[in-house]
Amino acid sequence: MTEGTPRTLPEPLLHVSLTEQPIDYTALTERVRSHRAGAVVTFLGTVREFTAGRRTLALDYEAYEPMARAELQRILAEATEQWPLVAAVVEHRLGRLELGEISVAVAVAAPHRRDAFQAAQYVMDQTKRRVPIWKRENWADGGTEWVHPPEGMPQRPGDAAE
Amino acid sequence: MTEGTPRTLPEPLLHVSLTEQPIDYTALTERVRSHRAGAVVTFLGTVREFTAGRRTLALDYEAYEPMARAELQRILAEATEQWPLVAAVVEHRLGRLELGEISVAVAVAAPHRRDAFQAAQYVMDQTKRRVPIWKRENWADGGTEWVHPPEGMPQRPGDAAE
Amino acid sequence: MKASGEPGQGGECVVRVRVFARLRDILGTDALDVSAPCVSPGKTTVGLLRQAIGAVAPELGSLNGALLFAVGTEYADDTTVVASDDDVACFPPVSGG
Amino acid sequence: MKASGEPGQGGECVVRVRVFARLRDILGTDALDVSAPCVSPGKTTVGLLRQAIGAVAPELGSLNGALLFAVGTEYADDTTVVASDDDVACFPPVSGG
Repeated sequence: MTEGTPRTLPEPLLHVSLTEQPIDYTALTERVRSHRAGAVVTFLGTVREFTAGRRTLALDYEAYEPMARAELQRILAEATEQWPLVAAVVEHRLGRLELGEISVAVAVAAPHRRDAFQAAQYVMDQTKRRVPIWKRENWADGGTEWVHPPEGMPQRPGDAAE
Repeated sequence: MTEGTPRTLPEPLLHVSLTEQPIDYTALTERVRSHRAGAVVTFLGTVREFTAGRRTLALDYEAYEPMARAELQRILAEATEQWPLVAAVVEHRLGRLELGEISVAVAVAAPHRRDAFQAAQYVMDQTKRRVPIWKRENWADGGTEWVHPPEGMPQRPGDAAE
Repeated sequence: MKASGEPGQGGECVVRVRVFARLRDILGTDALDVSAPCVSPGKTTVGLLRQAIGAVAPELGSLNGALLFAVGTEYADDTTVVASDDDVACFPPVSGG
Repeated sequence: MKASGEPGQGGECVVRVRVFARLRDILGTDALDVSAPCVSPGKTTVGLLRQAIGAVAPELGSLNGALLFAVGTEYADDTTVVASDDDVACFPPVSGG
């Protein structure tokens, strides 16, 4: 937390969404902007063409939706406990995504930039670690493959702090 | 740098601008998006209403323009040397800014999110530390005041690394 | 109630478990009724469900030990007690983002 | 050439210095011609310019020691040698962002 910021901010605005439609990150960013915030950090996860040298055509995302929403809400609440935030929102896309499309967007507003950066990173790290969403690769060289973290990665949420 | 990313990326796209017009951060973000990037981080600095309990009406930004552009270019080049980036852009607004308006925008795209976050933070930290731009507060309770870092802050660029 | 993880009451509980992603593809269904020993009337544990799934689907191999469970919308561990009518989900390590 | 920071050649160099922000407000101008001792023909140093500005504008007080200098579009320190026709700028600590 940045020193000198009183924890007397009004309750931060939080928002979670799962959607099959393209994510409008400008609308999401506008939602967190405020006269009380000096810093806004927006993160976009996008579908990358190459992973370890292998070419992707598209990704399919699937979620356990009620739990994914609940877990995203908990992650935002944790972020607001750790950093003084004005607003924090996260949207995750589901279904078929083509190259370059946005799979996840996080926007965080805070009075000071260090808090905004740290909170946005926390939300993304925890989202990838804990939220019950899975992606399946559709490889250019044929075949599909569910992506699961490699052996040796923390597999149970909460096992390891980053 | 994230392990496993070869340093064989094409030359990253870099772009610097100083402008008296409102910053279009969506255009800036679209400029860095790429099939080669899995992560895009956009930072917006916005005019905050309260600073240490005192209310701001507006800010006036002034630059030593040729040097500010050169310094921003150097900062982006340093970022591309430290992290594998696909693109990095920065725009700084000059002139009179009202509450909530965007004074600076940075957008960075990278294959992996940790690199994008770290590079965007580096660009912002160095911009605030080194780029010859100054802001003048127009206080609600009257008077104007140039903002200069408080005593005890590193005043000479390069004196302290963050 | 006896210690969880230890079968009791001589009976079997049947719990409906929703499954996702690669686990759903392997099992060929998005939900299955898992029969596991009761630890008290109408109750079993996540650990016993995991063992029962491994027994009916030996093709899971090492994935079985990596499977995550949720009861309601929260993560559960092997000691979590589960009632037959709880919303239980089981899935491989997550990969969103 | 003599060591920088030590006056030499007996003459004075005049360097045009652009000033910004609070420094411009204090001095009431956006550029001033600063006369400082030469360290070689037509050359002086940033440190000597700083001393000369402090002498003509004692109202700067402790700001003088915090002033930053640039030659061309790069930061310079007190030992940097400056030619009379260099683009020199002088300003308070920056506050962009």
